[in-house]
Amino acid sequence: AMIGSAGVESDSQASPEAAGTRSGGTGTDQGERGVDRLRLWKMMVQLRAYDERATLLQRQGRIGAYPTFWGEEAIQAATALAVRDADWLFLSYRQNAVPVLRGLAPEQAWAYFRGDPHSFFDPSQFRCAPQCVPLATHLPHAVGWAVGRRLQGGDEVAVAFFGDGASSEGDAHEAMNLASVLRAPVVFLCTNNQWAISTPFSRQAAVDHLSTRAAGYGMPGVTVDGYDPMAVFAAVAEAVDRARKGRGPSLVEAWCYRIGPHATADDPSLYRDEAEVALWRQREPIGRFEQHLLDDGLLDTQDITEAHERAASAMRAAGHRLDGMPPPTGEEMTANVLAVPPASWPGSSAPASVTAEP
Amino acid sequence: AMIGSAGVESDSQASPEAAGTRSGGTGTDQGERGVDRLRLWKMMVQLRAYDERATLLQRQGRIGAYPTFWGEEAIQAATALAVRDADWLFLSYRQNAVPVLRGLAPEQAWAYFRGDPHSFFDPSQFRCAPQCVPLATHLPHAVGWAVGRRLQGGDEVAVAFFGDGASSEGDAHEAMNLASVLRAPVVFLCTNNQWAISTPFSRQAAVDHLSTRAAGYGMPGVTVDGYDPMAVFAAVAEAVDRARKGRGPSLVEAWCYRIGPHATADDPSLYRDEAEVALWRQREPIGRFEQHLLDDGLLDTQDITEAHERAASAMRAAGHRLDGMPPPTGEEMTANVLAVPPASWPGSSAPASVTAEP
Amino acid sequence: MAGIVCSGIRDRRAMTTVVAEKGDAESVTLVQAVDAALEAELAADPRVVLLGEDIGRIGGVFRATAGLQVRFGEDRVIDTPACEAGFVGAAVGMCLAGLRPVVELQFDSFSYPAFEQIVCHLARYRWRTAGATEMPAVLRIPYGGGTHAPELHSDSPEALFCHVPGLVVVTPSSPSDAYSMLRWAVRHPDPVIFMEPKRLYRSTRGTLPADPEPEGLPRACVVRPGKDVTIVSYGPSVPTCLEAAHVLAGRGTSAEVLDLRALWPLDEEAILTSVRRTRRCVVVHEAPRSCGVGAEVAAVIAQHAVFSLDGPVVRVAGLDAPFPMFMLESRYLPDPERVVVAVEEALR
Amino acid sequence: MAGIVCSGIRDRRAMTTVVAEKGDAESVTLVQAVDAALEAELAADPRVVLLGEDIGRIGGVFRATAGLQVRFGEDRVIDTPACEAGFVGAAVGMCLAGLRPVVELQFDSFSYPAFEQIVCHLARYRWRTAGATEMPAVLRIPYGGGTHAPELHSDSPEALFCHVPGLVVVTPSSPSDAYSMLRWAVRHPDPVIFMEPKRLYRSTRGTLPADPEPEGLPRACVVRPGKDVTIVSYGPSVPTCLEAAHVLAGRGTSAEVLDLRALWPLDEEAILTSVRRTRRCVVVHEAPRSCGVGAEVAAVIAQHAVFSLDGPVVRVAGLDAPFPMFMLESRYLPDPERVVVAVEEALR
Ligand SMILES: Cc1ncc(C[n+]2csc(CCOP(=O)(O)OP(=O)(O)O)c2C)c(N)n1
Ligand SMILES: Cc1ncc(C[n+]2csc(CCOP(=O)(O)OP(=O)(O)O)c2C)c(N)n1
Ligand SMILES: [Mg+2]
Ligand SMILES: [Mg+2]
Repeated sequence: AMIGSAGVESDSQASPEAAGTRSGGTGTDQGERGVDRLRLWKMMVQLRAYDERATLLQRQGRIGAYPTFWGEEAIQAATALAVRDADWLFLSYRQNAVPVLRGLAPEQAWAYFRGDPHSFFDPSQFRCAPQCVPLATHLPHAVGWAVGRRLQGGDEVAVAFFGDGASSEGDAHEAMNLASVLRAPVVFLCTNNQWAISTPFSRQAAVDHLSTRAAGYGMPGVTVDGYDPMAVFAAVAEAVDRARKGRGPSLVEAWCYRIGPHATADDPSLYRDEAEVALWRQREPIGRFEQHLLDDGLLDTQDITEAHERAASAMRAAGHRLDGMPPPTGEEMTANVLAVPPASWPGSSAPASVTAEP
Repeated sequence: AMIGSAGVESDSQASPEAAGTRSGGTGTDQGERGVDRLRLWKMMVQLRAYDERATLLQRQGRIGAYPTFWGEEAIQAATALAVRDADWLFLSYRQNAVPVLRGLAPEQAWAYFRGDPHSFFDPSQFRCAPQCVPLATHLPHAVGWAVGRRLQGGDEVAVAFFGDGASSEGDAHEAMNLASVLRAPVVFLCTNNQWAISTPFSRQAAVDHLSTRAAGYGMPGVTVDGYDPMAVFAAVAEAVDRARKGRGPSLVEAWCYRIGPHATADDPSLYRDEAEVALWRQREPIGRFEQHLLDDGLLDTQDITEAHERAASAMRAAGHRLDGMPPPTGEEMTANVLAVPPASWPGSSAPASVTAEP
Repeated sequence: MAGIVCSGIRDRRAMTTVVAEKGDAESVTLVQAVDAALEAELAADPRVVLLGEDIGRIGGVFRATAGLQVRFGEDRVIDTPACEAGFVGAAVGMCLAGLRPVVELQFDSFSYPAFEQIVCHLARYRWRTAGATEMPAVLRIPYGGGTHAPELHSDSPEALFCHVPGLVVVTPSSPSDAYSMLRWAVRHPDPVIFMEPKRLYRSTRGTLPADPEPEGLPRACVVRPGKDVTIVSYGPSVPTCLEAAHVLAGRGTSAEVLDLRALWPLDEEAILTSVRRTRRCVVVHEAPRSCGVGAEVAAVIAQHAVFSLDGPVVRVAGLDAPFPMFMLESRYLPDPERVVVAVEEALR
Repeated sequence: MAGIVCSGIRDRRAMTTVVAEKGDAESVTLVQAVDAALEAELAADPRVVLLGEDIGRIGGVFRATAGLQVRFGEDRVIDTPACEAGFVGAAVGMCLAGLRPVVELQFDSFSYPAFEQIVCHLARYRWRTAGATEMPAVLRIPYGGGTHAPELHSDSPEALFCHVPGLVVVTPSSPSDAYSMLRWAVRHPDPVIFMEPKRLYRSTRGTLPADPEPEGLPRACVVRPGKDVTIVSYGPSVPTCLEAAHVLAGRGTSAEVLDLRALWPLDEEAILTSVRRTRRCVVVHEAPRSCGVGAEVAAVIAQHAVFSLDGPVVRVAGLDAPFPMFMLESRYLPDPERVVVAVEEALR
């Protein structure tokens, strides 16, 4: 059964700056059930602006193939808001904008998609592991990191994002079992958008919800409406709180739909019905959330228009900064691979360390 | 909750010969709930004799390290009896005697443990895949075989044995999920003997029973008393029947205890309490089953003594045949690796195909 | 080694000048040749089945299986969940059931999660069953760089498979070879790692040879004859070497280009025959240098033709560093210039 | 390359004649040296943690971690479930948290299920984070044959790791090297694949050197000097080569035995210096021949010392076939006789 919004106190220590959004909106929100909804909304707006600009940059050839997350903003923003600033987020490629919520410059995030190593960042600076390409392989990292922090006396929690497709990989199972055996402070957050490239969820697993897997690991499992930021916030906050209190890992499934293509190169019309997509597009999270905020008098339509315009122009500016980023140099191919590189580097056909024959 | 004996018709087509035991016992069993209990008992007795002889052969240095399955006879015999002769069994090292139930000579099975390639056999001859060393890696084989047979119009079922330790491997998860998505006719049979070498089940998983994993794949899961052959028979027969009818895979957990060491080289006193072991040894399946058969008048004590003696002397003879088996030759190192070997074989430093320099 | 007849001398122009319509059997891309070969084998043998991620509805991310599920059904062209170890393991089980599975691993790096199944089972099952069970599976692996792909979508893991006993490793460098070698691979009784140079999927065109009569193992092929130096290469680097040979010809150096095609077993005879004639050798591949196929080629020469050498055996390879983010890939990949420089070193 | 000072000339007798009590620091087995090195590093640095299957209560199936859980607790000596990808991946995460994990993979072949984590993450994480995160993990892998072990317990996968960019691969051949090299590995900032020759765990004894001051990378070491031929080897094959050198000495051939110790990066300088002096070379290892470490050594020589060679570079290696069932392993493993024959071929 799907769970909707439920009340839970956020213990987020994140500063508005950390969210990387400028303040705005006329009303103030003392926090419905402790959630700063305006802040949450602004994070979603920022993600939307980032995503739409990235898609444009790809069309203009300024970046290569890009995996849009249009519609998954509620899951990502609510999760970022539900954790503490010191908690780490372990990301898949579709969460490539999450570090931006924690201060990474959008142009540096986009640089990844133009194949630029200057997109690489220090995870500890944003408490975000780099986006992971091989499905589910970052889940064991979250477990190891969480156990490691606990061993050092920390009380941080790790949240690991993964998809419905990734759930079929052995690493997802090994990570969840290992985490439950070690009672690691980890939240496994599955964005079930019902598609893995062209593979529908019905072909990925023989269950209605992946949260049913949790019981097999002795951990709580819940499915929430991934388009309802308050519901996601509540479920993640509860799981994070549980983990921080030493009561072990949880599995949260955010049920949604991949409204966009798998990536810009993909043509979904080959494998799914546009009518179905249209249905889900109507339910997209931002418009729906804004309606609530309007109803509650926290915003007026002008705030909304302005906020989207502000966010869009900020991203437009970031796009120009991207174009201005210097290209990488050849030396960077071997840079940072090893702390102690062999004398012969850059290797390949270079005989560097080798003295010529007499 | 643990499930005990439950009535189910066996659809086994296996002939007594296939079981490789000579008939014996005074009473006749028209079959309690369709199960030929005398036959089942004789299979267990044969397995016990095989196992105890193998342990002796190891002590005498006639074979190398050997993984005893003492106490797991009920699970293996009941499963072999609950399936049809054409159904395939996918085995782990601890089921090394199961092919013997289907006619493999004990000495050939033992030859494996003296490092003799003459232990290799044709799986189709005994409908048994060779014992698998890397944990859980044979589970995907069972799925592929089952799907393959169905594609060719067969109605055979695959039963895959694995342990509590193996359940933590990614391949176990990938196989169960793949099987459920493809509705493959597979029975996943977990022998949960509560130990993985020195690792207790409590350190292997954070659940009371591994059958709880089944729900996460949309398949039935049940835990039965692994020392009760009738209970194992009932659960396996039901799962096999379901699979054969096209209703997909099942997970059966046979709950027991690894009474012996992991293998002959292992010293369990380093990591577990002998008192606990003693408790479980009292519950061992053969004595218990014989008491039932005595109570029901199917056997008298003399039948029992004679059957064990017969089985023991048959195994003693097999031991002598093992000693008489010719050792492998060096050519066998490259034999059978490839149907089309390169001209240069046996490779290594041999320049065979290469003409000498002028 | 008996083997496929060499598809003959072929230089870069011959590989690229022909331009025609998509699907035209007279002129197809390499990826179309793969599709055509699979279609032919599916039609010829009911035991052939395909499995992998997204190979059905969309015909694979490269469209190498386009149209095959529609024609042969979901039971023979199987879309799997995302579980490489699971479906490669399933392919092993299908072989036990008498099928001939052809598995697509979506990209080079996604063969790594299936590594245990490949090494422990696919490569050893025939041996472990005293030759009673054949493992006629084919693992199709689109590999290599040059496609502006994301991280971990440009690896060249072929040498890893060459080091694993029990696997045959082959790679084509032209549409016609892709077609005949893949049809051969599907019929071959042993497991074949079929490395597909994804950079060449659409960059070159060729013709589909008449139905091959597969036998033996693929042999190396002289794609350009020469007398001053032997350039040994394979797969995606062959066009690069042909271009370098073209440049060298302009400078009066006659370079022979040998396309290995089979990486394991290696056609040692062909390598040694050519090198003993030219007395110079350069080996080119984009995979990392250490313990790569180039090392094996050089070692074979060092053991069996050392007295025939008039110069060092020079390797042009990828770096012993991760394949870079794609803005840098053109610097990582061997290009004609680096090959020319290496040849000059070999001629010193 | 700056590096560990060579632990000096050492021939087989010196490695075996000393016989003493278990645990006696003056004379320990190789497995005791491993245990002692881990104990020293656990005591020296609170960031060091151990994880693997059965390493705690029983101190590992080889007792290489005996007594460590009792002394350092279950939080630092962690028994894991049976999930190699999971706990190697967890080690990557521990590095992100600032720990220095030392992982035991129970046997060589059980590194395969962790292959994706090793190749995609352990080897690339530092690069992927612009050098901001170090991966000071050590993967301890007992490898090789000669122990009458079951199937898939005798593989030698070292060359696979040498071909993977981003990993340092080392292997000791004596108790003293095992001690100093492992202590170095735990302190090294990059991921180290520490291959432990399980055949030598208890067959040889040596002494524990005074606390090493780890720096740089291990270098090759001349374990027996000679002038007529260079025998290059490593790990479990070194005693075999020393025995062969002994036999050859009796026949008037002075063989130099070079123990590589570091398989990646290779100490090319040491190889070339020795071969240019002896002008002959034989490479010995038990791993399969194709694309093995021996191929790399031969290729380095063929590129940089070809004019110094007076004979072919001969490889003595395992077969390109699965490691056999143990009744046949003595025929599979390189023995002194095969090395002697190869040397005679190199001297032809
Ligand atoms: C180990 C591995 N296998 C295959 C791929 C290729 N691949 C990239 S995305 C994808 C689908 C993933 O779907 P899901 O996990 O649901 O995430 P989503 O794309 O929906 O966000 C696949 C199969 C991969 N990245 N890693
Ligand atoms: C992939 C893999 N990793 C590690 C091992 C080493 N190993 C052999 S048996 C064993 C424990 C298995 O326990 P379980 O699955 O419960 O089977 P049991 O021994 O109890 O029958 C381990 C870890 C292995 N065989 N395969
Ligand atoms: Mg998805
Ligand atoms: Mg067990």
